[in-house]
Amino acid sequence: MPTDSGQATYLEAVGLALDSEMDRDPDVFIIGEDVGQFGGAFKVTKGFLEKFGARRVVDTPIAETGFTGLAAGAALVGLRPVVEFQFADFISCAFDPIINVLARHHWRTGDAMPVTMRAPFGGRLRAGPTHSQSVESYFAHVPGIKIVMPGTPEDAAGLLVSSIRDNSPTLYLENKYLYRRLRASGPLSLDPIPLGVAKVVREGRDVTLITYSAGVSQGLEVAEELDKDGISVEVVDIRTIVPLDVETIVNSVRKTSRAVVLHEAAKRLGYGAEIAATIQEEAFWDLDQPVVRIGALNTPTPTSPPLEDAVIPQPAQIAETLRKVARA
Amino acid sequence: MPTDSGQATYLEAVGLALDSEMDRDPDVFIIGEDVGQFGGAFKVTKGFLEKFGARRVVDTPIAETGFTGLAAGAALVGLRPVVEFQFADFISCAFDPIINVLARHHWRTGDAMPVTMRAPFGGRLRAGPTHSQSVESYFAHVPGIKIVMPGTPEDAAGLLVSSIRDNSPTLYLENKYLYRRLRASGPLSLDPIPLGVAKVVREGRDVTLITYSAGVSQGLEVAEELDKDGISVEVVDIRTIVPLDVETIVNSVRKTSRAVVLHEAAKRLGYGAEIAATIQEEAFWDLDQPVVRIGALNTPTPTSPPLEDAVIPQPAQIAETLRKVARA
Amino acid sequence: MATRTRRKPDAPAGTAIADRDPVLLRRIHEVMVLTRAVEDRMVAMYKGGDLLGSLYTGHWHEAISVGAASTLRTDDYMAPIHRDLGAHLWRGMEPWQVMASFMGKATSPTGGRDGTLHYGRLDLGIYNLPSHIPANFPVATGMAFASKYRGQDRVCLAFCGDGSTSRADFHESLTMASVLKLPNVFVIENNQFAYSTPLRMQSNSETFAIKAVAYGIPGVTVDGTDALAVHDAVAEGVARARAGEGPSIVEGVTMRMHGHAEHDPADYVPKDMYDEWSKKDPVELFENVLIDAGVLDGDAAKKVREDARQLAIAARRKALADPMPEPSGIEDGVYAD
Amino acid sequence: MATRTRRKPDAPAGTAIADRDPVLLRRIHEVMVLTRAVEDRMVAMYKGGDLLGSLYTGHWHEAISVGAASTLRTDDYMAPIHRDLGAHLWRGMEPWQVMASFMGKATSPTGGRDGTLHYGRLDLGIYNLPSHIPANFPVATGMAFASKYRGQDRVCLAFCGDGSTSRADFHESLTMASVLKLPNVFVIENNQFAYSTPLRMQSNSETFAIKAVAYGIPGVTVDGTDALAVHDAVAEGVARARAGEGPSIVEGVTMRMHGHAEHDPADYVPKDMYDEWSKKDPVELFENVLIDAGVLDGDAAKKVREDARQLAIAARRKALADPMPEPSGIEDGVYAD
Ligand SMILES: Cc1ncc(C[n+]2csc(CCOP(=O)(O)OP(=O)(O)O)c2C)c(N)n1
Ligand SMILES: Cc1ncc(C[n+]2csc(CCOP(=O)(O)OP(=O)(O)O)c2C)c(N)n1
Ligand SMILES: [Mg+2]
Ligand SMILES: [Mg+2]
Repeated sequence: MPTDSGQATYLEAVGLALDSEMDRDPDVFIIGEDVGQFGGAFKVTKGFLEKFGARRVVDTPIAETGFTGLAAGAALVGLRPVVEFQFADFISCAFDPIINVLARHHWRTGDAMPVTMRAPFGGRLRAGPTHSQSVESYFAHVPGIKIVMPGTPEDAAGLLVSSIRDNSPTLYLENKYLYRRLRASGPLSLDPIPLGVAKVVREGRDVTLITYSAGVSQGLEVAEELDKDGISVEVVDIRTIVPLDVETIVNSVRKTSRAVVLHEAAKRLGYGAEIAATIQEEAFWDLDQPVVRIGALNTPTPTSPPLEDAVIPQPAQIAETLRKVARA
Repeated sequence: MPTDSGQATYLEAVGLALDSEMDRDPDVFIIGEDVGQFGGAFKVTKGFLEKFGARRVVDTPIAETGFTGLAAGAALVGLRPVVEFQFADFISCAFDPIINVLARHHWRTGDAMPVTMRAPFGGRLRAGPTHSQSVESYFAHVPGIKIVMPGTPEDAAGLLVSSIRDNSPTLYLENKYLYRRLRASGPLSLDPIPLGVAKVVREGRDVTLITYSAGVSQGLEVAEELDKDGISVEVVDIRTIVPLDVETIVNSVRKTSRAVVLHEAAKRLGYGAEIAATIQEEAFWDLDQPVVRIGALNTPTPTSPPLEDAVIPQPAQIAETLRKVARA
Repeated sequence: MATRTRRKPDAPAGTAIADRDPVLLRRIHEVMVLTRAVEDRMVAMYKGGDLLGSLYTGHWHEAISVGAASTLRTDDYMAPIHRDLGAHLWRGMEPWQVMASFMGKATSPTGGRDGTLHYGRLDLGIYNLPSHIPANFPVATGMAFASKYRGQDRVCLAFCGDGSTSRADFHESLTMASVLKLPNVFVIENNQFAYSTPLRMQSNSETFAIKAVAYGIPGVTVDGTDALAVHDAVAEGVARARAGEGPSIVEGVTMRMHGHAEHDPADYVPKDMYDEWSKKDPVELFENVLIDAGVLDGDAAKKVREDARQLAIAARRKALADPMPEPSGIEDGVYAD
Repeated sequence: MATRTRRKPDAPAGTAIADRDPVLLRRIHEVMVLTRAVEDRMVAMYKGGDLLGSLYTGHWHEAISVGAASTLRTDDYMAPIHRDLGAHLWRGMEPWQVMASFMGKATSPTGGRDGTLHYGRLDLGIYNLPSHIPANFPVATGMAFASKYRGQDRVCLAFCGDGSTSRADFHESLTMASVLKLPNVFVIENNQFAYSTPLRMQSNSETFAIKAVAYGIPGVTVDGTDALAVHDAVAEGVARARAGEGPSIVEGVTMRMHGHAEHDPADYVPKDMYDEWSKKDPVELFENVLIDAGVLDGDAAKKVREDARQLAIAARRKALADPMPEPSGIEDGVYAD
């Protein structure tokens, strides 16, 4: 069981939020592979079995379609399941129930579908093509799923609380590279943070960097660097990619007149495409430069470090792009 | 067995191309639900069982993961499977093998993976949320799959031939609304049409409409209408959405300075997002207006006619948008 | 691992009937008759162009759908599939609502957002399935899970076809339900075909019930044209489930007497199969059993049929008169409040 | 539907051995010993920080992987999973290539694009699987399908773990293979755990072999620490498949003696399970059988072990010295020419 030391890691923030929602609401339960005695592959639910018992901490067979569909049925009759996918990559095995059962059900029928799907995603752990995927684009086109991608421990906590309380299916994507690399700056609040509200995490004048998840800390670091060269970067953390807070993005771009979108997912039809298309639709006359997208190359994520580093966006490339757009 | 009367429908064009490839290459076979004696839900393979026998026209259990994975294995050792999904909606049940086995295998190993996946998709048949899906966005982000979306009987034939001969997995999406509504203008050529090459299907001066599949005939009709008002629309049929022929698109936009993207899929992260983002990246200084996207509303596809018509792009809306962009 | 084959209730029909609740028997008969009447009416409506798309019927499935549904308490859950109009009607779904669904009317359970066979009402404990088969199976395990989670003894009954047993959803939900000992009964409606494909091309197992062995649960095959045989087998499964002993499978063997849907002439079905099976009309068979046992007399049976016919006619009238939905607000309800 | 349990070859070890090809027996022994030596070496490499990520080992799986692979002709196909180093080595995969895979080296079978357990070589008839389990099963049916399509008598052998049997891929591919009568043998490596989860929480069936009933095919359970028992059972399945009689299942019962991967201390495993199973080292057991039967003498056995150790050391040396891949060209090969 995580305890809030005042410096919770991103991983602990997820655990603390889940723990507090399970404390608060007896209808919340966690289900997935090895979430019980083992505490989950990444140990988010360590101690949960002892605290909440096997009724509410449900180890499953390796059956992603089965347990995702089960969650849907349980949610329909009033429970609030939290489904853990061991790696986000395996969510492909539940793609069908997610898009055809969970996502569409409320719109078809009016029945609530309060399922939260948690999945550790992303690269930089040298885990290769089928353990490093960014999965948000598989789902962002599908009507009916909210997609939450926190970039800080604070947001990880508050957004998970909101996801669990939401009556729609939410896909809550945890960047596993951040798990033990980010710490909260102070004691963690477990108050809900509303879904669909972006946050300007750094004010700036010359260019707006729109990003989410690991892009936030990465972007902030690069922004500090560029500051030394007199380039002032505004960083917008969109936090939930669906629904998208277009207003905050557009307001920032109106101010800076330049925009770069950053994510770890492959560029082609990555969520940056939606953001870039929207910005130019909404703020065309304010743009001094085209919106530039930074994403991974359109290849799978390689395992070997020199290859993975060549595929996934690196700070130097981000800095270079921001510099170019700001100065063009 | 379809015969080319000189006026083949879109449906017959698919059948004729498949038939000729099966004639040409004994390694090509068709596999799917009810493709044998029944000739497929839409009758594309009518007569194939009689002609080619059960060895090459393989009826399967209802097992989309199973038969898609089977096709992958058969392709690895040199066969050229053509997989039919009964409705494109059911491809969700094979999402996992498609993205994790078929798409990534060649890049990981160098082994060829010549699987063609055929699937009738799309709306306007009053078939509702789980029989009307546009599925291209589920896959367009994933590296390694070519996505082919013909808008005419001629392209349906030539692009299917190329898809089958391609050594990569191809997702060949047949717009089922067009099946019996479009006819070839003359005898059908069964020569391959290269994948990744867009086509300017109508020259124009004032605005470029970039589209594919059913959007092509729809767009051409609207363009004729607008011509009467003195608005000259250039229509670009991209034909394969992956790989995308950026050059043809950008050249057209450079000429007209205005661009509208049209597809039947929901707008959010529809392929229009990729196209719009790319146009403004590549041709920003040539644009007189923001690129506008037309797609379905971000809801599932309703069944009831007044509802479906409100959700899926209609000619009036397309005309209105083109007019506005052209005249702004 | 009790997997066995049971064709008819062991006791001679007469004796068995006498020991049963005549009200329940007559209600089963009524709903079976109504199911047939509504579907016959809808076939006419399909032919007459009243419906939007195709029509999926459950002729010869009445004994399975009503026989099974009639074992449930009103607070139990149900996850039917496209041949189970009888089960819907048993739970209180209105015939006109079903017609409205096939017509895309505003009064359909989904207000015209979904249509055809995609109706269901959670207020009646009925899950409304998508097209993907059998997506209702995992959902059914979830409803059963919730019952167990809350310490309730509600059961969830799920139906699927023979062909549907090949899919992921079947296997993964049976695995989940058996490992977690969930209160489910899974009814397999073996109607000899999956669309055009005959049984032997869907599954290589001796029966469908025998697949229960793979999950360590009971499986039983019954005559799916015999409402009492189905009722008894499902009742046993429901009792087991309610007692916390876990899930089971009941396979009902019948025939799909129409095409896959009405657009399908089904000329792939050997004619002699129809000839043979036409002798086994479940509605007629059950009516005769009740008449023979004196639970029903000929006149009463006739009245049941006439009432059903009138109800179906009235339902059509209402459904036809009902309005089509308004498109305003179509973007609402993508997310739940 | 022959589903049965067979623990040991019926004949006393001595007799049976005498009737067998000593060259084959010694080769099986050599590859088992080599498998152990390479994995022990890789465990040391993992601890010493030589590897990129975690390490999946197959200790106590040697009898299954080598026993099964040794039934194949060189033109047969194989779709192994993460505990099957022995099967790879049997087919000619080089130990240094496997190490290179766990190190992300340019010389790995994927040139460092994929890594860890994701190695394989189609030139050796070995499918290279993704992480998703058991994605190799449907692929294995495709390889078998191609053999049948071409009128060849090649067989495809596929492996998966106990936990993997719960998944879509298992069920749908077994359904496909049994309906299409494909020349497959499916080996289930029952090692008591799926990651941290014990058997009873993965499956409710009595054995894994008995799941064969759901597909109407033979299934047999053998002692997975007994190389000959595995070999014989798989050989029977291979012969069946080759003769056109369709697929079958062989379950080998063993124990996962390390963590799921080396990062996993596996403290969820009851200590007495390790105590009990440590007495059943498949490599030692098989060596003793061969020595007792006079197929091998003690000195020869020692030499086999020493040769394996040296080979593993040399493999490590080569893999360590091999270059990391160059990123140029990383975008090539997304599509095949
Ligand atoms: C995943 C999926 N694949 C294909 C279909 C198309 N389809 C609808 S019903 C059907 C046949 C179903 O056969 P069976 O399960 O035996 O039920 P029956 O219609 O015979 O009652 C098929 C192939 C579907 N609905 N879902
Ligand atoms: C679809 C999918 N879900 C989850 C995982 C994560 N995972 C990898 S191995 C494993 C356990 C496998 O157990 P089993 O099949 O018994 O094989 P074993 O590792 O015991 O040999 C799990 C859960 C995966 N690889 N694929
Ligand atoms: Mg059927
Ligand atoms: Mg295991």
